[in-house]
Amino acid sequence: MKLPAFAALPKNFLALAGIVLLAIAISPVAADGSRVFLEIGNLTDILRQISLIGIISLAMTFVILTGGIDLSVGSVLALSTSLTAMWLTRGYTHSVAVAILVAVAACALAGAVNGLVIAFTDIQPFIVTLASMIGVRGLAKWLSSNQNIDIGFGQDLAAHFAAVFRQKALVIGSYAAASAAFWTLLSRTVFGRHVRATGDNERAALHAGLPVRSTKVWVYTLTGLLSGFAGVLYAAENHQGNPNAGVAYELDAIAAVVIGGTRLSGGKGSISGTIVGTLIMGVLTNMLRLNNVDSNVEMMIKAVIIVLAVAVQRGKGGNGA
Amino acid sequence: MKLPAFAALPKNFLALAGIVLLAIAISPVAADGSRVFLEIGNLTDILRQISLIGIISLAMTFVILTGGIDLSVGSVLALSTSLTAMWLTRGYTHSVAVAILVAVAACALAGAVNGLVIAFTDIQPFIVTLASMIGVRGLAKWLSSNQNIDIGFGQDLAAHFAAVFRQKALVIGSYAAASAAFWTLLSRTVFGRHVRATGDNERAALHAGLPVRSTKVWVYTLTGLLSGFAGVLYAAENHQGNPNAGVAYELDAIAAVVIGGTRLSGGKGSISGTIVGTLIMGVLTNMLRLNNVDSNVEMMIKAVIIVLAVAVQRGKGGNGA
Amino acid sequence: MLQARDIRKHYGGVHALKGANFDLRPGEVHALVGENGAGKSTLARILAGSTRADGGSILRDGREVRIASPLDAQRLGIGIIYQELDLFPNLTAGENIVAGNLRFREGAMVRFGEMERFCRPFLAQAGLSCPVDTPAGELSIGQQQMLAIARALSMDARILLMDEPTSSLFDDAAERLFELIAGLKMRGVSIVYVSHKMDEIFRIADRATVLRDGETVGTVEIAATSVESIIRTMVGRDVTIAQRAGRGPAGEVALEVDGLTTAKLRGVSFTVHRGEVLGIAGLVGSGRSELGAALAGLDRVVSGAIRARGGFGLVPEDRRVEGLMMRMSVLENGTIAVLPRVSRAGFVARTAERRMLDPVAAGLALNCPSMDAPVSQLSGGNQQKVLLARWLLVNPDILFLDDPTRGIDVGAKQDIYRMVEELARAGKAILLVSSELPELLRLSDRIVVLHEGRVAARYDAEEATQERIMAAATAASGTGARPQ
Amino acid sequence: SGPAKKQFFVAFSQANNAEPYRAAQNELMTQLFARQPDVKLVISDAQQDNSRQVAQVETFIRQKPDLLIVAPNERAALTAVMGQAMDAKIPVICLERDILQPNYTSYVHSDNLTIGHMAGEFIVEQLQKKYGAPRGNVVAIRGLLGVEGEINRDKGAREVFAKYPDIKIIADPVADWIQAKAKDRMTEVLRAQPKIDVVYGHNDPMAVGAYLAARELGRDKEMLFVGVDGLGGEAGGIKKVMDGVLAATFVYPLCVDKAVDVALHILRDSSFRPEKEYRIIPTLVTSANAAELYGK
Ligand SMILES: Nc1ncnc2c1ncn2[C@@H]1O[C@H](COP(=O)(O)OP(=O)(O)OP(=O)(O)O)[C@@H](O)[C@H]1O
Ligand SMILES: Nc1ncnc2c1ncn2[C@@H]1O[C@H](COP(=O)(O)OP(=O)(O)OP(=O)(O)O)[C@@H](O)[C@H]1O
Ligand SMILES: [Mg+2]
Ligand SMILES: [Mg+2]
Repeated sequence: MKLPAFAALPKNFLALAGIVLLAIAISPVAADGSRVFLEIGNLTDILRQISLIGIISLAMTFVILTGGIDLSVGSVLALSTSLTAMWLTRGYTHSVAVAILVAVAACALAGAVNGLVIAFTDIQPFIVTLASMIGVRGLAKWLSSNQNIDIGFGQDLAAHFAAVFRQKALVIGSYAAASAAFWTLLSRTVFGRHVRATGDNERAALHAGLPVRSTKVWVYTLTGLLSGFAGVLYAAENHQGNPNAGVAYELDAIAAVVIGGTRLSGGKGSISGTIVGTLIMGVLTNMLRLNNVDSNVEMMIKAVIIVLAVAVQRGKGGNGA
Repeated sequence: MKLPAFAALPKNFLALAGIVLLAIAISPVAADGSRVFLEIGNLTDILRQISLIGIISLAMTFVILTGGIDLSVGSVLALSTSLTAMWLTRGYTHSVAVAILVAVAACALAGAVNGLVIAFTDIQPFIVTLASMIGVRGLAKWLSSNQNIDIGFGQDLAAHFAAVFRQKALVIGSYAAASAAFWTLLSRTVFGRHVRATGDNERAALHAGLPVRSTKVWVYTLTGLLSGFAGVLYAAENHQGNPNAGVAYELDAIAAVVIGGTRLSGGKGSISGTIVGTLIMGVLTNMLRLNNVDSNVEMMIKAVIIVLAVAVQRGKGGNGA
Repeated sequence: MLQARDIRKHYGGVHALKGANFDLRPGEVHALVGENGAGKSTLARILAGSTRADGGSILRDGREVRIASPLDAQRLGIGIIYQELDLFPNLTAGENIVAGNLRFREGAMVRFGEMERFCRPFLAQAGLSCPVDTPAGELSIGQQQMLAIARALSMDARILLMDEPTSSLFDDAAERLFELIAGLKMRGVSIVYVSHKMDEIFRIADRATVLRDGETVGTVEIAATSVESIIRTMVGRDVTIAQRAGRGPAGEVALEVDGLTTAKLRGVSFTVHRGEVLGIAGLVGSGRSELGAALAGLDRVVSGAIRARGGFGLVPEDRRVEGLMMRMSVLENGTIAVLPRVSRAGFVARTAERRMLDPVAAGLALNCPSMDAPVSQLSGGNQQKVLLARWLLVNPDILFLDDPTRGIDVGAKQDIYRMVEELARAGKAILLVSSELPELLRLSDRIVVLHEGRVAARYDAEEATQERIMAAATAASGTGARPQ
Repeated sequence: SGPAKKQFFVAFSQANNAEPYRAAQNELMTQLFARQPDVKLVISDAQQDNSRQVAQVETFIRQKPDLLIVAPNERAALTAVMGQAMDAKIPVICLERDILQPNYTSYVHSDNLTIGHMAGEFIVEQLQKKYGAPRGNVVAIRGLLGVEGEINRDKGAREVFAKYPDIKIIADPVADWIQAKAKDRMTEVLRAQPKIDVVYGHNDPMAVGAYLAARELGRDKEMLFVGVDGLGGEAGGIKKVMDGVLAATFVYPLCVDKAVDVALHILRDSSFRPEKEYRIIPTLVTSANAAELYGK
């Protein structure tokens, strides 16, 4: 039986494969004659660099499938970095787990508030999450008094936390695990079906008696949760809680989802597509950086390649909404 | 005869009136007992401050009505500021009009490219304009070699330009004129009908033989043009061409449109609503600043008020897409 | 079994229902009839729990029940097939069947095997042969209709509400539906059958309840009444079913199609003359709509030639998807294709616009609260009239009508027939697709039968019969087809 | 003298509060004014947006403060509106960044070009120590292009390196002042460059980001990290020098103590005539003096 999540795969992969081949072709060559792009270290760098946006974009896929959008992910990530670092460095707890739990739970709560407002009022998700993007950023800065909260390199709890959670394997592993979980959730569970049904035809979903509201609350809660978890990784990686972190992450996450073939109008899309979309962006950036392209020219090339990559994976048909 | 553009008016006005009353109520009182908020100077300050986003959001309303979105407006504005300042300060021309024309024309062209790609391919407007948001920013920075191009206060052409175009009356007047023009365009012309029909049901519009493609090309061209014009005003107001200007303006413009009651799914909305949405944001900011609210707390309050303002102007019914 | 008493419902100032009564017996097929906008769909939606009534009561087996949600209805054994087919286009056929289905018990995880086992029999019962994992959006309207039926069957409804289920089915598919209904009846299932097609009602229904302006005006035993009597009750006056008026000789050739081949069509050739109505028959999916799309230039033509003398207009078959801008007003929808005529320098003259639409709307007996109301608030039949008004205003020389009477009441149908005849008399060339053979036979001068994208047969009006057309449409070996 | 207890209202328009340097300015200013019971301070944050800052200054002018302090986001943009404040007879202190016309009562600043020179010379000195001759590979991590601080911190160092042909800037990625971006950009540089001697981050967070990247690849011992800003506190650059993360940083003075000092004089002493310009000299921070500076 053909699974819906696979439907979009081949064309997505085509675009990704094209960019990978280009990256290999124009990769600088190391002293030993090998292509820098293909070095294991470089490839895992790419994976590590896309992991945070990657994790957020998984949940964003669900939100967009329901026909919604979440602009607050960057601010929620910032809240999480600040909370994690505050709990670890200010002696509120002696357990790394507790600190992480507090941060992630607070973020899930922020997501749930988004979800509740969206599910129980008629206000468009764009507005609700725009408001929480502003509000949560304010909260993060207010909690941390506009300061970065540093995690040192000493022997304390915080440093221990950073040492563990900044490990490449752990970061990439988290992304992989979250990908697998969300792929399963979307294509193998009843919840996933409700997500797709809600975005596909909300009225029909209501007529069929599907739990449209609770589905919406859940997808935003999940987005908050994953953004919070991404924030924990950010704090470890950058050795600091930073209330200004994550600016414009929502655009990156949405871009990954949409480049991956998910329609912003909802109902149609896949986790595999989103992963491919995330990879396309990651490889593209890495390719241009490895070749020392001037940062402005890099932006112009990127613009063209994004459009081409999406064009490749589209046949005709469908509407451009 | 009730015009569709007025349909959304009363409830919009309710939200705006509420915020204005609140602003008057909590306004600080000047030494002479008058309320600072109500001073003519302050009221015109608000209008001047919202003019740029206001002008952009007029065209953004059209784009959103067709079911599209334009993320590139901030970058296009930056391109315009840079071009204007370059042409004025580098002796490319001896006419202010020519400099403005070059900048605005280039921006309209950028918009037209967006429109052409959107109209003639199947790629979602979000992706196309995200790409041009990146690409045009790169172009602006590349053209100006990452430098701000300062317009001095001397007696030269550029200074003369700035002196004229930064005048409050001219800026507010431009916004008023553009508002009137776009209101007329939407509610009184054939083109306006086509815009709404395209967003309401694109397939039906095609079946009815409407020029769907050229309509799309035009709305994006208009957005480029108005962003370009806003960029000219920006250059005068800030006495510089600035390739880093306008970051996140797209969010402000879209927020104004959506707070004004236009649906992101297209087909339904009004220019009057957008103007009210812009005013709500402007008055809100002014109110919080006049009362010296801490900038982080300001963000939190703003989030709540945005949601409340939108909630007020909505009854039940409609869907939350 | 199910009783509705004094049901009331209003939308703003519009009273959709103001005292609807209705009484369903076990194992009967109960027709619900009335003009467009009489409130049939509203009553069905209330019984199915998707719309809340303002007042009145509902009794199930004599006990008063509250139907506040679709799930309540499902628990009471009430299933519905909506007029606007509420399916999930991007979900598979199987997912459409099991979503929200209380009969299909599942845990948190999807078990595809079980889903397939569950759905198969119902798909087969409904006569749908597609795989369980076909996305619903890839099915034709007719197939989607059957999918909706399969879905209702799978919920083991004891009461099945069908809102115009045959409005997009061709006769053979309708035939299968009637067999299905007969089978359900045998098993004691009660069926509420909303339809505008009197022949169907007289074939399958036991009783009929007539709604007029939101009120029940009576319930009759079908065996003891006549078509004329029911129609009189519906409309409140006599409706003369005009027979086909004699028509003058056809004029010059208006449209010549030669070997037209597209993704779905294979070498289609025919000519249409001015003043002539060419009927196009065929099964669901035979390519009738594709022909319209190809002629309108909306589909890519692979080979063949289209020679048209004069402008071409297409009234699409699915008014919601391809026809109307649902959020725009009646007026705006009516005039959208002819705005240049009432505008100067790009500015629309609103009074002239209204003056232009008014007579056309009156001619079609368009019934709407106001010209400025969004079309979404109109009943299905009146929406169709708005779409027709648009094309009457365009007034092209060649007009392709794709099932123009779909979901239209008997009275309004007569209006449309009259309109088609007037157009032909005025020298227009008309191509007419219809799912109802009597209608096709009544209106056409000649009939072309399509089968799998090919022309299977051609008939003159005199020689065509329902049996001949059906035979040609179902088997390519055109029985009695006259080679041309 | 006038009424005994006049309350003064001081408005501070900050360009943004997102960078640690700016946050430190705000904090110090809040602290210093808090000690003055007769002064009420209000800070606004323009979030790096010229138009927003102009609007905020306009709103301040409406409130008629006794003194206005502006840390301009950009030179040209704020010039006119600060002129308006002067016209409204509000004393204006321009903090840290220059504007096009002298529309201020007093200008308190340091000098990024000097910092660039000092950084360049420090790096040359270190390379001289390492190789016995001024040669080696330098990576510059750049802030947001086009900004004055970025331009001069870069230019100053390049002017110094220009004198030594064997010192090469082998990569200069742009990280927009942001630590997380610097880490990603440095990772790519490390992949492409086998030999790096010094990393010059145009601010401390970017230098720390580069350090984190190198550390992850086990190459942090191979090179020195030099930053700029030298903020105090746990998260500041001075602590990073003490921790051995940075070889050096340069205190880019907050300028706030001087500004507050001048402000208080203007407010309380009507006969006080401030200088038009106060220039505050940057300080080099190395392991030798870090602990001492950190205590302050
Ligand atoms: N959502 C709605 N908003 C406003 N008015 C509505 C709405 N739905 C139905 N109506 C109105 O209620 C009345 C009854 O509509 P309903 O759809 O029940 O008619 P119907 O008998 O099913 O007609 P048809 O045969 O054309 O399908 C009509 O006047 C219609 O305009
Ligand atoms: N959106 C679609 N995607 C895939 N196949 C389609 C789609 N629309 C129609 N088809 C298929 O194309 C074929 C021709 O469809 P068409 O609509 O032209 O048939 P038709 O004779 O007009 O029948 P109908 O009565 O359903 O309109 C059918 O097999 C149908 O299933
Ligand atoms: Mg109906
Ligand atoms: Mg058809």
